[in-house]
Amino acid sequence: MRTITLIDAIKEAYQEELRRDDSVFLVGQDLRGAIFPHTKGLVEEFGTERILDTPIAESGMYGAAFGAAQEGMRPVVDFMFGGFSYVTFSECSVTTGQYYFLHGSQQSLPIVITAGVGTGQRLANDHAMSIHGTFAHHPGIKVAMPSTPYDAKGMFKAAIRDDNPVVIPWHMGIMMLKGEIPDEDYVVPLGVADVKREGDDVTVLANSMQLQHALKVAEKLEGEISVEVIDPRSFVPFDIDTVLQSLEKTNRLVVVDEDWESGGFAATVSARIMEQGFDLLDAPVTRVTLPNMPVPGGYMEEYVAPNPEKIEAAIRAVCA
Amino acid sequence: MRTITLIDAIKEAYQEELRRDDSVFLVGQDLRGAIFPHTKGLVEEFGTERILDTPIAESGMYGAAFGAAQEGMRPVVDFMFGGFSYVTFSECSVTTGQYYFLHGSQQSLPIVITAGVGTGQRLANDHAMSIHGTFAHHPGIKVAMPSTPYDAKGMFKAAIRDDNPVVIPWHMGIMMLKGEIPDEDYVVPLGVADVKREGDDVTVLANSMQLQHALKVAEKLEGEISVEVIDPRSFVPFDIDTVLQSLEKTNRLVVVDEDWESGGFAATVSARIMEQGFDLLDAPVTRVTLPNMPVPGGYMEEYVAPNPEKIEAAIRAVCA
Amino acid sequence: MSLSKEQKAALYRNLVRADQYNRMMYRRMMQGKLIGFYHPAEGAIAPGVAACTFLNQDDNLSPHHRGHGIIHMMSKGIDIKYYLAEHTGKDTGCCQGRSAFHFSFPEHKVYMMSGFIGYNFAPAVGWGLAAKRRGQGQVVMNCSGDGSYGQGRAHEAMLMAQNWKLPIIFFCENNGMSIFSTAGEMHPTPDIASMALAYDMPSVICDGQDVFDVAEAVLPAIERARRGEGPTFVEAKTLRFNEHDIGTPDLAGWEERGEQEHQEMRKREPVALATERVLAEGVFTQEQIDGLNEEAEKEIAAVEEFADNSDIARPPESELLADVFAP
Amino acid sequence: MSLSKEQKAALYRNLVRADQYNRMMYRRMMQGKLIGFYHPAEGAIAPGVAACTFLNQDDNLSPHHRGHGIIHMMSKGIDIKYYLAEHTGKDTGCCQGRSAFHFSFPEHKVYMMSGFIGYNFAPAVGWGLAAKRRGQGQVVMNCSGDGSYGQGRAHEAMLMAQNWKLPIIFFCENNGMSIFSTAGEMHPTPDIASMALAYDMPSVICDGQDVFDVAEAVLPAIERARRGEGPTFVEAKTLRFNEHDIGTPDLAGWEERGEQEHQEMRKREPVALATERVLAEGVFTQEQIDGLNEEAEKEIAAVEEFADNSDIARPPESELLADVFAP
Ligand SMILES: Cc1ncc(C[n+]2csc(CCOP(=O)(O)OP(=O)(O)O)c2C)c(N)n1
Ligand SMILES: Cc1ncc(C[n+]2csc(CCOP(=O)(O)OP(=O)(O)O)c2C)c(N)n1
Ligand SMILES: [Mg+2]
Ligand SMILES: [Mg+2]
Repeated sequence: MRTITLIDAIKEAYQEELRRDDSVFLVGQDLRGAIFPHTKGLVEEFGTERILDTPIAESGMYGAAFGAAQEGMRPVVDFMFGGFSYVTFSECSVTTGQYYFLHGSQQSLPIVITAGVGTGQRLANDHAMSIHGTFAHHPGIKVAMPSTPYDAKGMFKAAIRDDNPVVIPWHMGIMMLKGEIPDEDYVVPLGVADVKREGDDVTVLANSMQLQHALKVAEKLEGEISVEVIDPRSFVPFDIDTVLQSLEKTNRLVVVDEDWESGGFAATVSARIMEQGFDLLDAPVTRVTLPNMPVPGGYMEEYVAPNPEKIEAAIRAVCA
Repeated sequence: MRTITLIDAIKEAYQEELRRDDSVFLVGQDLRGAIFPHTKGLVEEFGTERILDTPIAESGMYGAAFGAAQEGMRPVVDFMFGGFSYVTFSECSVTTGQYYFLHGSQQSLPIVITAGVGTGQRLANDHAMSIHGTFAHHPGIKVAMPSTPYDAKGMFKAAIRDDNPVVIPWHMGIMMLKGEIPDEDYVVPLGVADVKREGDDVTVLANSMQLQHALKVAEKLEGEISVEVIDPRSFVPFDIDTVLQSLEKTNRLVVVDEDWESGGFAATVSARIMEQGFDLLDAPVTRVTLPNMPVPGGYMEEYVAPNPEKIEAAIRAVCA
Repeated sequence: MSLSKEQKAALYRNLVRADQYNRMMYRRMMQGKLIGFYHPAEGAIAPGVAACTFLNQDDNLSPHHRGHGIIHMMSKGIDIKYYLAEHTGKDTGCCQGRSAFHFSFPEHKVYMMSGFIGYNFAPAVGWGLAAKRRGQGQVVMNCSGDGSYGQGRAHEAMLMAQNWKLPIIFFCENNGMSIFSTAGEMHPTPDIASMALAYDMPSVICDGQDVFDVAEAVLPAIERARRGEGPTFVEAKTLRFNEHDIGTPDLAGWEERGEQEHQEMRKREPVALATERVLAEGVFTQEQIDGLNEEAEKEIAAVEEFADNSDIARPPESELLADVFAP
Repeated sequence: MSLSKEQKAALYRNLVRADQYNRMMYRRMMQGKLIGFYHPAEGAIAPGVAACTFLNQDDNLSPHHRGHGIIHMMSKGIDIKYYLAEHTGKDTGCCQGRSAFHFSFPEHKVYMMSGFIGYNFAPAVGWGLAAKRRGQGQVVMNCSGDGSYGQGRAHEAMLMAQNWKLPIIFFCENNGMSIFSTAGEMHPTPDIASMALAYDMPSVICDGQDVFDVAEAVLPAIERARRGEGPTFVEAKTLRFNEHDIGTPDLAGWEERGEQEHQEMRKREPVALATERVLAEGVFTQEQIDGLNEEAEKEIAAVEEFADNSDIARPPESELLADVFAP
């Protein structure tokens, strides 16, 4: 096993899939020069056709991926920051999500959409917002986000091999997080949650940078409250069974989600647990999310966003 | 009291506000000729500057409203069909929602965003999708939708007078619904729910065309199950108190929402009731929503979308 | 460029078919036998015929929404019965009756429809890119109206097409109208083709009422694209004889388009103009023309029969849910 | 058009200030005394100075993100201390320390910033519309880079500006780069101004290293807009001496921009070029120039002091939540 960073794990996924399958290519802005390290040096091996930079024209750029996917290619389109996907949102949400189903489920659309997201850089709303919840609201698109280097490599590979559009952002707050990965080829299937830590008293569902926060809190509370930490990994499809199983044991759930309270993934989980696991609950499902305000930059970001203190408080509240 | 259609009620709101306040204007495509009846003939009274048609260029069109609002005007921007707002989504969601707050809450942005939405025309996803849930996910924007002619006129007036951006779509399925409205000037404040029918056994929260469906079902069940029907009217801000009060009495809640199950407004309501009203519930909150598929057109639309049969089944299930 | 007799014959034959298809759709919409809406193409059928009659099966086509793409698709050799079945909500429809008015014939490289005007521009870039990489001379015929060039997407696609020398024909069917708005009000120059100047892209303007003139403009553009020399902007000036879509009034701005405008327009009816010419040039005799009309009638009767005899698509919700994602 | 001595003096003075402001920002970013990022403007300060020095307070300005708008805003007479306070996360910041790098001076009609390149085009239409309706000769100075013209939004805004004859100056600061990409690769013609041809919009190209040349190009465009004659496209060819933003490597494509390129560029340093000219033309003596530099140093020291002496903005969440909507 080697120890590498999350961003390098994504890069390895790119390299291996680009080598494995000629139809895979990356399209975005300044990928050749590498705004983020995961595309650094790729152009030297794969050339400018497969590491394709476009003008600052997100619709055209996304269109290059969309049309090429219809032509049997397997594009990965990189929006740099997640919020930039909104610049071409009719294409990357509605038109993408409806393409397969509405046109008679005859031709699949293997596009991977990625970008850096999340708080921690103090860059404020348009550079910090999450996108997984918004995409999960639009049917026909798979949505996932990795929390560890191992998952990152395996999930990006799974996404590239998937015949459906997959939105898979990565969180800038953990891009340098290190972890072990095997030397062999592997994928982490989309739609399978992962119990990242076992526990008995309360279940915490958390993803990406917030998963790392949740693990820290679980460790801190060890001996006092036994916390099971589950990483959904995918939001669409969402592996609710793993959560329900955990609730059989813990009967308490905290959902941590770095997205807004209103309309975010955490609300969907809570509503589904209400419907499918009401009798398992000893306390109401509690959410730790972004409050309903544009993500402020500057020094406010760190206490407005979900953080270990807020997660700990929520755990204590549901266990009280 | 006069009896008029919902679409004419919106037109009256436009007329009166255009007369009252010189800074109000409408901008969109083919408003002068009137794709929908609510703008018919307005150009004759108010001229082409205040009933402003643009090229098919939604970003520029929305920009005309956005920039003019910064200049102290009060634009109403009409996207024709709700889905078309996605064509300029970075502007009308992120940039609009963050403008006031992120720039230090110094200058408000009085824009009204409207469009026809909803199922019933068999036009399929891009012409049928709802937008209220998506906008309610993005902070800094008020979101509301009328269910009756009375509410339509009063809420559009309130929206135009509000200093904040307000998204207020109207449902094509009830555009010809008739109802009484008074002759005097009135507004229906945003953020206040309305008990449209009182009942004791179960609360149904429903809006717009689905509110009309819910009322029909409530009537049908009279004598058997006593159904209280609440119209949220606004999604942001959302008047949860009226729902909680109702639950004190009924202890059962069905949320009907013509939006997708995943990430829609119904999920947010369910999650909030979980947190704020858990002890009031005798049964889990149940949702009747669009299933997570692109809205099909053709003959499937009517049984895939929420409808009276599905609402009745949900009511019976929570009361069982 | 001058057209061969065979080329003229093929164009004329498709013009006759296009005209009848459009009339059939109009009639069915009025009869309540179509789902959704229909944007009639009367007066504007020549551009699509000329743009698509000589395409190869493996060329990409994005049909114009006017006439709901039928003119373009039938000219490219696509069997319309599956689209009519779709448009009537039948389970034999090209999208399994789910889409109302969307078309999809991936095996003919007509991939999609979307309700967003200008939707065609972004994917066209990807099709052009794929065609260029393949290097087999495929072209992308990207058809849309004057109004669609208001969209910023048009700029982005033309920019990238010219940067990368993609084999795309930006085929603008300029009927001078978008719904009630006139091109004179919505575009600052007399020709939408002025946009090509921004990119130093070659452009050509032709008479969209004259199917042969359009073909003479479009064929060199196709050849140029096949040779790998990049995109061309082709503008066909055409007319919209009817209202925008059935049910909306026929206005310019907010006033009725007058009787006189209609009379002027109808002097330039594309089938009449072409008939005069094929007779004069001896491409067809009147008898042959009658034969073509009969053939088209039969073809369309069969298409309608197929649609009408198919079952309404009403799959259970669970079946639909299982079809949202590819396996 | 020839500039008066007073005009030249005003331009030169602002050029000196702009240069020092940029150096201050660069230094602070390196010292960790700025939040977020900084896109240094060295080599590219003349266009913003020339575009904004003669604007009226009630003209709209959308500053270019390069130099984070400081050059443009200070030239328009805006006190930069509130922006520096913002950029350091302080509660005296122009956005109450919430925004990291966004600016907002509504009383000077600098409304906003957004992180989306090309964000300026859509609102500029609305500002232009409001100015036109008011009819008081206000203009909109819409500044952005060559790369921003890739966005479809640029097309939509120019189209509508020309349709409606809005008083907008599309001021393109073409430094030949967007992050690592060269304009040569991303735009198909040598000039971004070629886009103006699409709309038959007047355009002018000027030497962005020469503040006087830019002013000579931009002033007639402003006058034209004030007279109600519509938009003009002004392209200033300029240079980016540094990396795109502090921390990213200085690449063209994926290779380092060479020493030679840097040496060539620096021959055209805008302050040096302007100094030569003001001395030669007797606009300023060397002594006066030293005085201007000292003044600027003092101004900037005071700005930094204000920011550094302000408190970090850390309002409680409840206070922030109460501020999301206007009352
Ligand atoms: C994004 C978007 N905006 C507006 C519309 C409404 N709309 C449908 S057709 C049309 C006019 C199209 O004009 P043009 O491209 O010239 O084609 P024509 O109908 O004249 O053939 C408009 C505005 C739409 N479908 N999508
Ligand atoms: C919509 C969007 N896409 C991409 C980016 C990333 N980005 C930030 S600055 C920049 C380059 C801008 O180039 P240009 O407009 O020429 O201005 P310059 O930086 O060269 O002065 C890019 C691509 C962004 N901020 N927004
Ligand atoms: Mg048209
Ligand atoms: Mg640049």
